[in-house]
Amino acid sequence: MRKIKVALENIVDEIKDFYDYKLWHFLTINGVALEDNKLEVQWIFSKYEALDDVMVYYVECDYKDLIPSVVEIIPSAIISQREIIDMFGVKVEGSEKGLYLDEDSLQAPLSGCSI
Amino acid sequence: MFSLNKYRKKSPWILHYNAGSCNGCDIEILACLSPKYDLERFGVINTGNPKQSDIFLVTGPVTFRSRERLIELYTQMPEPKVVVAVGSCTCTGGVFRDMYNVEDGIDIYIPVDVYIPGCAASPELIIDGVVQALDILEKKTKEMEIPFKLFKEATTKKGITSRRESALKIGENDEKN
Amino acid sequence: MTQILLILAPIFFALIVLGTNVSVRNIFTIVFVTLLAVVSLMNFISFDIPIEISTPHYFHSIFVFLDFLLLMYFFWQGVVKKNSYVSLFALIQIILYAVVLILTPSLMSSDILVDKVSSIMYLVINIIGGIIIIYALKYIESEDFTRFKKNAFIALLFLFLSVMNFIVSTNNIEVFFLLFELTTLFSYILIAYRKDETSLLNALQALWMNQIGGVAILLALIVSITQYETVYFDILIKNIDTAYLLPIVLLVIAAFVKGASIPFDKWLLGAMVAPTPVSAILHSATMVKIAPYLMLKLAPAMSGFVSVTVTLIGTFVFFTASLLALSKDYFKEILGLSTIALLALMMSLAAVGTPEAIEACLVLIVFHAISKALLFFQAGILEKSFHLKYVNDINGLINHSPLVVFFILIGFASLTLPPFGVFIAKFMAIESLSNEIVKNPLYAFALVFIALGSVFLTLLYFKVVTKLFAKDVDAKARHVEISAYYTVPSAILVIFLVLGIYISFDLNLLSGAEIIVPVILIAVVPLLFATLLFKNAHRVKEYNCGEKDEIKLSMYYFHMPKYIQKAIIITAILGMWILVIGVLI
Amino acid sequence: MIEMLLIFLAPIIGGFVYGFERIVRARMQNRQGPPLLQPFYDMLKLIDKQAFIVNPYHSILGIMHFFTLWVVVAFIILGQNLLYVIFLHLLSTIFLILAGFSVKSIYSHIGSNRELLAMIAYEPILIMLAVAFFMINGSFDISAIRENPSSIFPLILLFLAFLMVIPIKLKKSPFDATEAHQEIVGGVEVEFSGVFFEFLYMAKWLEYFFVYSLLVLFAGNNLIFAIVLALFTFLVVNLVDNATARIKMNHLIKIVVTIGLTLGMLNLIGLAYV
Amino acid sequence: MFTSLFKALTNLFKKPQTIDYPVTPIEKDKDYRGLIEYGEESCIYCMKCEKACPPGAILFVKTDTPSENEKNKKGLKYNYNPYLCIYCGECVRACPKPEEALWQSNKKPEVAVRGDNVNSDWFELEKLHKS
Amino acid sequence: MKKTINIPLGSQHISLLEPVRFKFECENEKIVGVDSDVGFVHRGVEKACTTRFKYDAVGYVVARVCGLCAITHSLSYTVAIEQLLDVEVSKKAKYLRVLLLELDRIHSHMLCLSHTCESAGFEAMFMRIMGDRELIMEIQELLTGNRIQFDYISIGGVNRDISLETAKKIVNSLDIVKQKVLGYIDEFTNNWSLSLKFKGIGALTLDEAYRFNAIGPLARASGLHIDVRNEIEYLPYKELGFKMQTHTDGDINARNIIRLNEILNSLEMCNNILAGVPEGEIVVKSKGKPSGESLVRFEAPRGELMYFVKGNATAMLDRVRIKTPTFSSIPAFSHIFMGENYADAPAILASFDPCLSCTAK
Ligand code: SF4
Ligand code: SF4
Ligand code: SF4
Ligand code: SF4
Ligand code: SF4
Ligand code: SF4
Ligand code: SF4
Ligand code: SF4
Repeated sequence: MRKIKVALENIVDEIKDFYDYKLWHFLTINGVALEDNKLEVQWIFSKYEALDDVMVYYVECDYKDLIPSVVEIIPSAIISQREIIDMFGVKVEGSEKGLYLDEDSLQAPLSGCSI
Repeated sequence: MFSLNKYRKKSPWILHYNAGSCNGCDIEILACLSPKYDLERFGVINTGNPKQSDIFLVTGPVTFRSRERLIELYTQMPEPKVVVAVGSCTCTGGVFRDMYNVEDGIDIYIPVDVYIPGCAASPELIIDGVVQALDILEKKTKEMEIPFKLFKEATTKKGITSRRESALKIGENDEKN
Repeated sequence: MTQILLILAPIFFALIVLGTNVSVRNIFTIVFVTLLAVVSLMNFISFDIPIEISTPHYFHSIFVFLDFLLLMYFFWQGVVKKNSYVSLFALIQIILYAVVLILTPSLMSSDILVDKVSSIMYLVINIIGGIIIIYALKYIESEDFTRFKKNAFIALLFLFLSVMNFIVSTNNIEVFFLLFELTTLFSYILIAYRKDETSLLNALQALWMNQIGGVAILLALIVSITQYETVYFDILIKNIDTAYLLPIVLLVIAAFVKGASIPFDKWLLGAMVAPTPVSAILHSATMVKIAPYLMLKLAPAMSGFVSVTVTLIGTFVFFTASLLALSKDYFKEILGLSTIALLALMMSLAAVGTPEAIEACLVLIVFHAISKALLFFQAGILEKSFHLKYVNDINGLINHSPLVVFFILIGFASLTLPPFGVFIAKFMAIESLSNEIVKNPLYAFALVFIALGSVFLTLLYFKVVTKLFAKDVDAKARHVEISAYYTVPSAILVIFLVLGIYISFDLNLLSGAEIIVPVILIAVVPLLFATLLFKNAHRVKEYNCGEKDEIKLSMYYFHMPKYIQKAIIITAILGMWILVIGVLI
Repeated sequence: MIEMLLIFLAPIIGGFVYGFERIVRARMQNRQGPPLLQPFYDMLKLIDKQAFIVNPYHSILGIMHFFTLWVVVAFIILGQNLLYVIFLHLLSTIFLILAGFSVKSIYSHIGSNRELLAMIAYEPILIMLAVAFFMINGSFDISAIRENPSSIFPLILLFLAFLMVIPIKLKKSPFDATEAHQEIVGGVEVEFSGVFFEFLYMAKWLEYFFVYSLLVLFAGNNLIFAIVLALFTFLVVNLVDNATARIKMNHLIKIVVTIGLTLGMLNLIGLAYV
Repeated sequence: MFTSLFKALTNLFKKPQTIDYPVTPIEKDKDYRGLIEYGEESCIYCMKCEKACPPGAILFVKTDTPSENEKNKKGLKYNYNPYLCIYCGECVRACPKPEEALWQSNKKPEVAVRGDNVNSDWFELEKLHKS
Repeated sequence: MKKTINIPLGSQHISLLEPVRFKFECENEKIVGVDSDVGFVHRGVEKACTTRFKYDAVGYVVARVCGLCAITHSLSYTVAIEQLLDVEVSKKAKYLRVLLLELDRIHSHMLCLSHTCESAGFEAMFMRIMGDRELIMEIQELLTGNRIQFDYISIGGVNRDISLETAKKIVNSLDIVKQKVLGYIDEFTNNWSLSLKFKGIGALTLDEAYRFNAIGPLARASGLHIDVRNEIEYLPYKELGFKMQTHTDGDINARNIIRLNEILNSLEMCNNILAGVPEGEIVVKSKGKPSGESLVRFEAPRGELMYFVKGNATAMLDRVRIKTPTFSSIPAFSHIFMGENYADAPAILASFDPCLSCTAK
């Protein structure tokens, strides 16, 4: 697992440069709650037919930051984006919430700050 | 007049609803229909249609989003009907007990007649449960059974009047007549 | 003399109606219509042998004059309205007509000949046509015309009846030609009555298409005079030589034109832009009924090849028109195509020519007229009272007006189901064709066409009917009052339909049980059950997979690719050519 | 008298056929299957159930479907006009279709639509069948057909076409798209419940009676042959049911219309020439 | 298609695969993971099982009538809810005296009906346990 | 004049075992638009794994994310923890893990195939496959004590050993299953009604498979070479005879064939394992508390399953992230429905073998 830290503003460009859809398989977008109300967002890729070659691009950001969308580059990321919106209560460009949670569910269950 | 009650237990048609289970019990229900266990021996037909069903097989601990559907389907089933909770998580919440998006067990919403334990409930247990349900079905009256709890007001608030409520109200009126 | 009365009285009525005010006009019209109905009924009852009436000589001169006038008018209209087809056909007709006048036939007969068929046609024309006129009284009031134009509309309808009465009485093909062109003229005026762009275009289309029929008649006249020395139907048919059927075939083509068979169907569909009573009168009682009438007249002369080919073409059109109708969404258009289909069926039945087939054809003519009038009434009501034109919009009409739904239902049922007349006729059609297959296996095709066509028609009707029941999600039940001028004529037609069931007994086709039992069982028993069972039934909402979102319901539509439509037209034209060339050979 | 009895018992006989068929189907799938009387248990239970209605038209039309079908069967037993019987049967199907359309349920609508389309496919074959019997027996009367000797050989092609109609009418694979439990939850019948569903359920039994009584017409006055024919057909239909998947509506129409109509036409033309 | 036709035909004359359960009972393998059983005498009240159980189907609750076992100093009573248990066997693996104090038998659990108060009784216990 | 109708499929529907809602926008019965809601089964497992359960119990909890590939879930989690704890699992345990994993794949694929047939209206085939599947279920019960929830994997190894005679019994059953599967292959390729229902229906092209990041049998049916068993080294797949199965058509039929071939391949692997189960301990005791991050991928029956675990040296974990196979295929399958006939929708859906249970967690 190779992890590369990127600044939030650059993430789309970085992924655009890196992502070759015939070479890399997009796994998912992952969020990890950090201390001090910070959030780590990871974009995870694996290489086709390579032994354990997983590439993780990640950013550290605040919950109120607008996370840029990669749907232009990776159409199937749309559903992962919706998921992190639901689970962390963040905003992602061009995606709406409501994948899992009802109005009276616990909102943003995985975010560090809600607890 | 001869009693029709005894025929209820010879022709139990089932409706299956998954209220958030892990599929483990669902595939065991499917396995019950398979040649080895063959529930059709008891006259069971999996109708998939609440209006023609007698036994309501529910699996899963009732997630928030399935609460409404659970009650909707329940009220669409004609009396007499029997509710069977299949699997530990359906009876009491099982391993999902206390998770934030589940209610612990379906009997918080609707009256359950038979609880089948097991995770996953094995086909034999499910058959045991269905046989148990048949006896209960025979004894039941045609009195309307009302869900314990309706889903939160939030749906009515938005101008969509909940269908279940209207169904229930009409049912009540009918009883008065 | 009742016949003469039937021809002349409407002209007189028309003149009276022209100058009156609304209430007087309405009363007069109702009285006149009643008179006509009574007279035609008397004529029918007292009828026993064919009546021949000779006409004075000056009569012919008037006709020749009128004819030329009419053709010139057509020509002029073509020039003014810049439609070259119209002028062209008018010109051809003028020339051909001149040729006809130059030729002198030697065998003479009487000009007016009223037989059994004619007296039945009188009934249809005067009673059904009359009811349509009554219906039109109210309808025309809601149009945006001047007083005079409204009255003129009623007057025109009366005139139309007169012409129709005449056309089914005449024995002279020359006179027939004039009257034929006169109906064309009326349809032209009536279709263009709203004077807007599409009306005019469609009227012109109807004009030139119908003139093709005129040309065919004139050609038939020429051939008939040169070959058989006569201009009279009865003589022509009596002397007919099976080897030389050209005049008959030409007349048949004229019938196809009037009957709007594919490929001449465009004009009738175009006629939809006219006020609905026009459609009603064109489709049910008048105009198009000339086609089967003419066929019936020619039936004895048809034989072998012509008979089979005409039957095949007719049944083919029956089948394809029903198929085409399935892909339509405009209520009147659906009715129109089903008219075309049924007319084609009538024509082919007439062409088969066996007594049962002819009987079937007559039953079909009568009951089709009643049912179609009824349905067009409803189309008019939908348009005027509900502002609905498309089948897809009539969702849940039953919540607004059960009466209209009832009428539509009866209308469609009478076109498809036992024990109503049209069903009986179709039944007879199949029976008579089954008898014929043994003589000519090609009738098997005709049979399959009929079988398929009637299934398609049933499908079509019920496709519409189902929409009536389907409740729209957000429809609020609001009842709409419907004028008695609309409902009473409809009700009368329904009564006719019900009375008509007696026909089924009369024909000895089905046993009494077969007619009565289903009616009772289907209508009464379920109602009893329903009232018993509904007491303890609970109402619930529909099953929707446990969800409760709104659902969108709309009908299946059948998409008819362009190439299939083309193929149908080409096949039909080919059929006509085969008919003509086959006869020439 | 015996006819009256038969008319009265027709649904029950159909019920037995249905029950037997359920056992046979289960055995073909290597299962034990329900008891023979299962359809009757179902029926008695349905009477006992609380009845739900969606709207009155819907329920009435369902009941009318049942009664019309019963009348159809009665007329067959009484030996009436075959063509008429076929048209009346069409009427009963139309009631069902209307019932399907009279509710606001999408599955019901799709089911009705499919039922309509299926009608296009099989009605012409039935009509041709009637015509063919007419050509052979000189009458549309079923009693006449039953008095004459077996006509299966001259009508062999139509018999094959009719074999294709049976699965459509009895809702069996591969031609059961009108009911399609897994897609549209039974189609037309989805909104019926309790007693009202029972009418539909019993209509299914009558449908069995209808189909098999048309089938034995092929055997004419030969009773033994009739029984053999019915058993043979029963077996074939069930075997095919257990060896095929449900095909789509458009395939159904294509197959039945092209093959069925061609067979029927060939047979009719053949009859005309012979 | 013809093979399946043939298969259907042969099946028709074969004995069906169906086991006529419940008339003919099905023997459970000795390793079947069924009910958790408890031997009060051998328990040492270490509460490891309670801690290990993922859904919390074992509860030791104070009662007035505790067992005679001298290890039971706090007066606890073992409670087990088969309708909550997921039959994972983790408690048995956690137990220091498996097969004596706690073991997983191959018995099927029983089906309960409404009168058995599967949930409400247990809720009481849970409340007691918390307090 | 084109009017569309909305046809719902779910959340409760006879052809669905799980609640998922599709709303098909159809012209006649041709699908022109799809709207889906997959969140019905959301229970909150991810959060519960970090707040309610200690790290050693989480394995049993995540198994209940999905009943069909429970073993893969518990294994993925366990391997992730083992990486954090630096536990080296014995070879025997690895072999047994693969055995269970492949048995699970076989029964899951059989279930999927039978369900696809059922959705295509072929009840007899459903019964046939379900009947034969019982053989596998019996094996599983024999090995683990439960038919569905195996609870077989423990941190450091497996919970139960396998005896010689069980192994022999299993080999016999597997032989029977193999014969049956060969029979299915014949049926799926030669039955005309199935080919009408399956061939050319619901096709996903190779390029689309790449674009939508398809995984599992879905991707392999389109010719995309992706199989995590080929990309990992924590399990000895290579030496057990794993072969990747691919097809080029991408339609339902291709997916079925892929599944059938995978069953054959899995059967072969199981036989290889049973032929030579190595000697050794089945479980290694672990020490310490997990700390650090690890990311583990496994091939579940439906494709790649990913676990991301972050520990902080206490008994409670910081984060458990489960990326499930069906979740990744959702964009691909909303796309495939476009332009298909509604009558095919249940079969297409079943051929994806979706498991919403894990999708929503
Ligand atoms: S078709 Fe219906 S009855 Fe048959 S197995 Fe499937 S769900 Fe059950
Ligand atoms: S009881 Fe267990 S196996 Fe059954 S659904 Fe619940 S968690 Fe799954
Ligand atoms: S989504 Fe809408 S159309 Fe679909 S089932 Fe739900 S309510 Fe019905
Ligand atoms: S088997 Fe598992 S769930 Fe049951 S009591 Fe033991 S640890 Fe708890
Ligand atoms: S783990 Fe064993 S010994 Fe300890 S309390 Fe539980 S049952 Fe008793
Ligand atoms: S995994 Fe397959 S069988 Fe199970 S619910 Fe999903 S689609 Fe149905
Ligand atoms: S994500 Fe794919 S399937 Fe979904 S709308 Fe976009 S293109 Fe279509
Ligand atoms: S999709 Fe998820 S729940 Fe379904 S089998 Fe795969 S991992 Fe299990």
